[in-house]
Amino acid sequence: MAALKDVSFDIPENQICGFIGPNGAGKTTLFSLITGAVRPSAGQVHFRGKDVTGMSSAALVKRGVARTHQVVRPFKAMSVLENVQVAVHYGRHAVTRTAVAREHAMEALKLVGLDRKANVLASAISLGEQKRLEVARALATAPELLLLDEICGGLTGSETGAMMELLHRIREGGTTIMYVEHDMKAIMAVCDRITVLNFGQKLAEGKPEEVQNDASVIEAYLGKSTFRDKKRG
Amino acid sequence: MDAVEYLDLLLKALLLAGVYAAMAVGMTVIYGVMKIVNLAHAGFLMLGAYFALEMFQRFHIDPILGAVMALPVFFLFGMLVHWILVRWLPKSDTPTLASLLLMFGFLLVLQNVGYLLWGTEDQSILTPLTLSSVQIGEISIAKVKLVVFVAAVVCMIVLQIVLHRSWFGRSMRALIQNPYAAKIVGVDDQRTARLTFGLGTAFAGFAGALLGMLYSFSPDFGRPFLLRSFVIIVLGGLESVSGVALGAIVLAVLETFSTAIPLPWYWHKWSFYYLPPSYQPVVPFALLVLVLVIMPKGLAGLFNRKWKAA
Amino acid sequence: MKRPLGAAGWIKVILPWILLAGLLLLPATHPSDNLIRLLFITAVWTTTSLGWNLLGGMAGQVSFGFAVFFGLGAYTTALLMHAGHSPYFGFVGGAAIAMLASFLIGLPTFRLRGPYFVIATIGVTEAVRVIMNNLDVTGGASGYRITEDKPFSPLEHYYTAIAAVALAFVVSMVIAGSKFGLALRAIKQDEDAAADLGVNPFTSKLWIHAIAAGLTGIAGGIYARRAAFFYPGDVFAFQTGISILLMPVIGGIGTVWGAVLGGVVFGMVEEELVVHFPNLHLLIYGSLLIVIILLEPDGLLGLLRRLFRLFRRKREDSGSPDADQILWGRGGVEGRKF
Amino acid sequence: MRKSQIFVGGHFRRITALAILLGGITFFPGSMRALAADDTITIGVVLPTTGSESKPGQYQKEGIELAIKQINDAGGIMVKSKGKKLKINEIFYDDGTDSKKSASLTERAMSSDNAVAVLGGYSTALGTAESVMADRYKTPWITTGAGATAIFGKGYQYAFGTLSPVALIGTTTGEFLGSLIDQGKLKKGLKVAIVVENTDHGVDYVQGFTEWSNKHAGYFEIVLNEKFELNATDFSGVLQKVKTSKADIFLSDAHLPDYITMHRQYLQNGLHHQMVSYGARGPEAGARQALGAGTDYIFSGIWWSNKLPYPQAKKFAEDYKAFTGHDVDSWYAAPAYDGMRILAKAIEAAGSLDKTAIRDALKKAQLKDSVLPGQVLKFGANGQSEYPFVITQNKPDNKVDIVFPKDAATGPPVAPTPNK
Repeated sequence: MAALKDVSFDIPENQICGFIGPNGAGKTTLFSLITGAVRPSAGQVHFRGKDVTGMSSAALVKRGVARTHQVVRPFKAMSVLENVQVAVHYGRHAVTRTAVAREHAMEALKLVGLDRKANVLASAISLGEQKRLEVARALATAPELLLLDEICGGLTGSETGAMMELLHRIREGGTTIMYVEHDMKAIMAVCDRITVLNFGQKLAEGKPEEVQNDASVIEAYLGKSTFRDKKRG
Repeated sequence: MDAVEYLDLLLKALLLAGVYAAMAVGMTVIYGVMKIVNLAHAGFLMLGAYFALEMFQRFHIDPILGAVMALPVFFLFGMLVHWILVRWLPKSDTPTLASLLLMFGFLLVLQNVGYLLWGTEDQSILTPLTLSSVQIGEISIAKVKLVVFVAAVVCMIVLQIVLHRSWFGRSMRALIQNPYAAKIVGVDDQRTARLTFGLGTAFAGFAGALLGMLYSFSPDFGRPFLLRSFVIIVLGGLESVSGVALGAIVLAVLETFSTAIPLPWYWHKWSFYYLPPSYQPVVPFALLVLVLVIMPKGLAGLFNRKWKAA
Repeated sequence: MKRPLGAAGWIKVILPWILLAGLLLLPATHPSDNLIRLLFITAVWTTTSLGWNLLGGMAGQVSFGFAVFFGLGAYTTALLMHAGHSPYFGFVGGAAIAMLASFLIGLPTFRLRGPYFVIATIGVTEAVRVIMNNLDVTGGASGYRITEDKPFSPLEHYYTAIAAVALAFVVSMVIAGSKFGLALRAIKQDEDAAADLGVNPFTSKLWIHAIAAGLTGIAGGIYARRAAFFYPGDVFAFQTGISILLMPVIGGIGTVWGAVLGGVVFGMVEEELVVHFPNLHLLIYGSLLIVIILLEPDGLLGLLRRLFRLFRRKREDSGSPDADQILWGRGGVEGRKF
Repeated sequence: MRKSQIFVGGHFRRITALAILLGGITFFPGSMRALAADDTITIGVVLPTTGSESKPGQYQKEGIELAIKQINDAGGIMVKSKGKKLKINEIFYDDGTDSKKSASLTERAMSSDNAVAVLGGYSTALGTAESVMADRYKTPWITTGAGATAIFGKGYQYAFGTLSPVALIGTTTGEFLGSLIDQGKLKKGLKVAIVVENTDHGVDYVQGFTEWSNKHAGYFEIVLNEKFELNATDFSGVLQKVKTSKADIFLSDAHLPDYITMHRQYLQNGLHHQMVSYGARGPEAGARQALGAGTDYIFSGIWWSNKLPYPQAKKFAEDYKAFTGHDVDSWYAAPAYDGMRILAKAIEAAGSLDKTAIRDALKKAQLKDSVLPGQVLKFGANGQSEYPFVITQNKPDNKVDIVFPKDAATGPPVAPTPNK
């Protein structure tokens, strides 16, 4: 069974594009296809006019495509600052000097509000902070396109609010965002465009309010989603 | 070489495969349930050989019987090792370096205990049986190889029955196939792990006793067999007992025939070249690296891939 | 970001210099031949320990296969010296060949992860040893002999070995403090996450493998030149490979000082303890390894630090995490967390 | 952290346990070295008494220690420069059959223990590693267990050996088999399969045999010449080749552990040849006990046998039994015994404990009542001694006879060997 079938779309520059769909709709697979973790059996990924299909994630980062993971993966035995520093050193700008890299890393940490935890081990901060660290690391690679995978899962309401605030700021900095989220409210509030996936196929595409009113989406997705959200608590 | 000689070799390879399978199966069950790469396997093999030797020399117990007696003894020993050392390891669904290094440290301890108890000389278990052979036409087969083969195969069959008929076997297989689901339906993973470690050790001791009947041994005896066990379980797909049988046959055949098959060789012109016997020990090691790199999921993985493609 | 160095910080900065000065000046006190020999062999082992630690400690790729590089260093140096070159050129050549071999080994095996990589390296060493045993160019299992016309000078060998240790130490320190070192530590903890930040794990591992192999090759060459006779069953032995691995693991994996400590302890045990108790070293290493895995992942260095802290309870853990990470860092063996 | 918390929780307990371990390993037994008294002669002995060569190493150690005991019981060695007889102080090191340790322990004996000479080096591999140290420290070194010529071909000035060259085993084997052909016991044009260990020992053996065979055309046809790895566990590959080669004679050159393992697999494979030899191995009690009747009729070219008809050889065998409590097993003890004796002679001749003087004396020394074949032990120009080999053959019921050369023979050779 294919996780994704005949999904085709464009991401316009400097927008926040949301992707929604029930569990197993293929959202994470989509990200993995784009960042080279999974090779597509057919089809292509283009970035700024160039074919980047199957390119390794490290190479994509160098071209300006970075992603976060649904399950956070901080380097636990390194400090928060060092976590971000890796990204600055090996990101698009490949900063060599340590002092400069630290400055950039601190900027990224300030942006997500983790600057005060810079010298704490990454294993010692809370899950919410780790989620923010994940975003800060991706951000520190200086991406032109940022892929965010469920960065609000497990966060409290106010944390989610702060995260949405952050996304706006990132976009203002000139970065395009692809955003997968299960939390409907969050995604409706922040996205410029939304694509709905279901069973590996594109169901609808458009502005948030258009999608919200799309009959097929309501029938196929939203009903179930409400049920699922309840179950997840 | 004529047809009879090839037949002779094939027969020898199959007999060898029997003991190879018994040797590797202990490692497979431990890996399957606990995801531990058990380097101490070499130590258990060595202890098994010395166990049979001691039984034979002190109590004049036939080594085959000694090998069977090794099963319960090493079962308890394995559970003890698990209780003292292994259970402190953090649980993991993927093999960890910590577990590998812990078992390696234990191997060093076992080896040193071997040196202290039995010295460093080569020992061998010799009964009238171990030196005689049966002659079938032009083919002669060592009797001991036949006996060892039968013992190994019987034990493998018993293991299969245990795995498929008992609650322990069922919970073991459940843990191998899906640890999460197994725990949810109430499989006691700690207890199963302890029993599994015992079972794996029991088989290592048993196989060690059998190997001790075939080869001479010293406390450093297990290492080449450890690597062969790896080759076999990787070929067999790491977690399946029947895969082990397949892997054992492949390794035994390749090893046995490696020096007997002319290899085409191009140097100005095509010619044939036999691998000198002194290079034969390379075969399992090279195979190990090759198998790991080319088909980490084993032969079964290769077949599955083919089927998927078809 | 400059932080004022505390007393402990100063010790860390000065200690290597004091040690180096002590080692360089030692011959002036007319020590016994045996002490010089002991320090020589300890220095050789410490060089390999530091080398292994780069790959195994910093990048987290545990290899049982460093005997290959040690042996290749030994043989290359010997063959170059036989061809009339200076031994120092031989050491460089040994390093180069070892690095070349590291690429050949790394290209296929670095596709494997964790224990699979470990097992593959075991296979590689065993195979290489058998091949070297049968290779005619190198005299096969009969071994190879280096004949030098100059009279034997223990001090020259001693200083060469000290230089090698210093080189390995400096290389380790530079890498530990560089962005490459940071990337290696990231790879050790999570290869995929590191790749998502732009680090190429495969090439990073290849390069650090090469650097580690080069250092080990130099050590092999220095060892071989002094031993003057060696054979595959000795330099390419599995035992050599595990010795190289045990040193940093016992000393404190992932930390530069741990690797040094491990090398020194190992040298002492091998050369002094084994003389009097020939049949206990495996037991010692084995039990140390078990203790380290189960109780103290940071090895003897971690233990020292613990003892140190026992007397100075008040000291904060993350006073200066950067320096701490590099020098004392909680490396630990992957998978073991407290 | 679940259960293990209980285990690792106690801070103090953990520290204590680790401290004990740390203390244990850093315990530095440097003070354990016995201080040599001024009026003794320090002799270093480096042999493997553990590891795969532990048995021969032990026998050689016993041979040397028997000689030392006899010399000391007689008051010691007369040293002119000191004006009195000095006793020998032996410093023994076990190298564990590890060449790295052989070399470093020899070095240790020469440099920090100040031995005037070092004896030892059993097996070619370990002996070669030690030989390097002799000239480096200008200390006489006598190997009593390494017979490969490669050790002595390097222009070393301080290296000596009491084993006749290994190549001579091959030559003597050729001579012996040739004599059997001449007597009509074996047929001319015998197909010979040679399988040797891949060390200098094996290389020399093959060279010796082929040299004889080339000189005497028509006697042998070498149909197989293969090598195997030292200390192997499995010889099935090489034995398969032997089987395929359809040879009449099976010649091997192996060390003791490999001899036992290989011959056992030889028997298991149901192989049989007209004559079988494992070079310098064959009559060892351990092997005969292990393999029983399977070792009957194996012939071996060895440096010494207790069947030698010399009175001093008989006396040595008796003394050895009284000293160690067991019979002398094969040849190992004799060259070691004589090595120590010739060294004592050289020290006495040198008249001082100066190492170079002892070296010079060793070059000229002759041991006139040697227990070894030929009854006179002396070193050749390259440092290696050369004396004839004896061929022994195992006979049923654990008997051994010297069967060649004729003048030393204690029984007739059995050829071809009966196929049970």
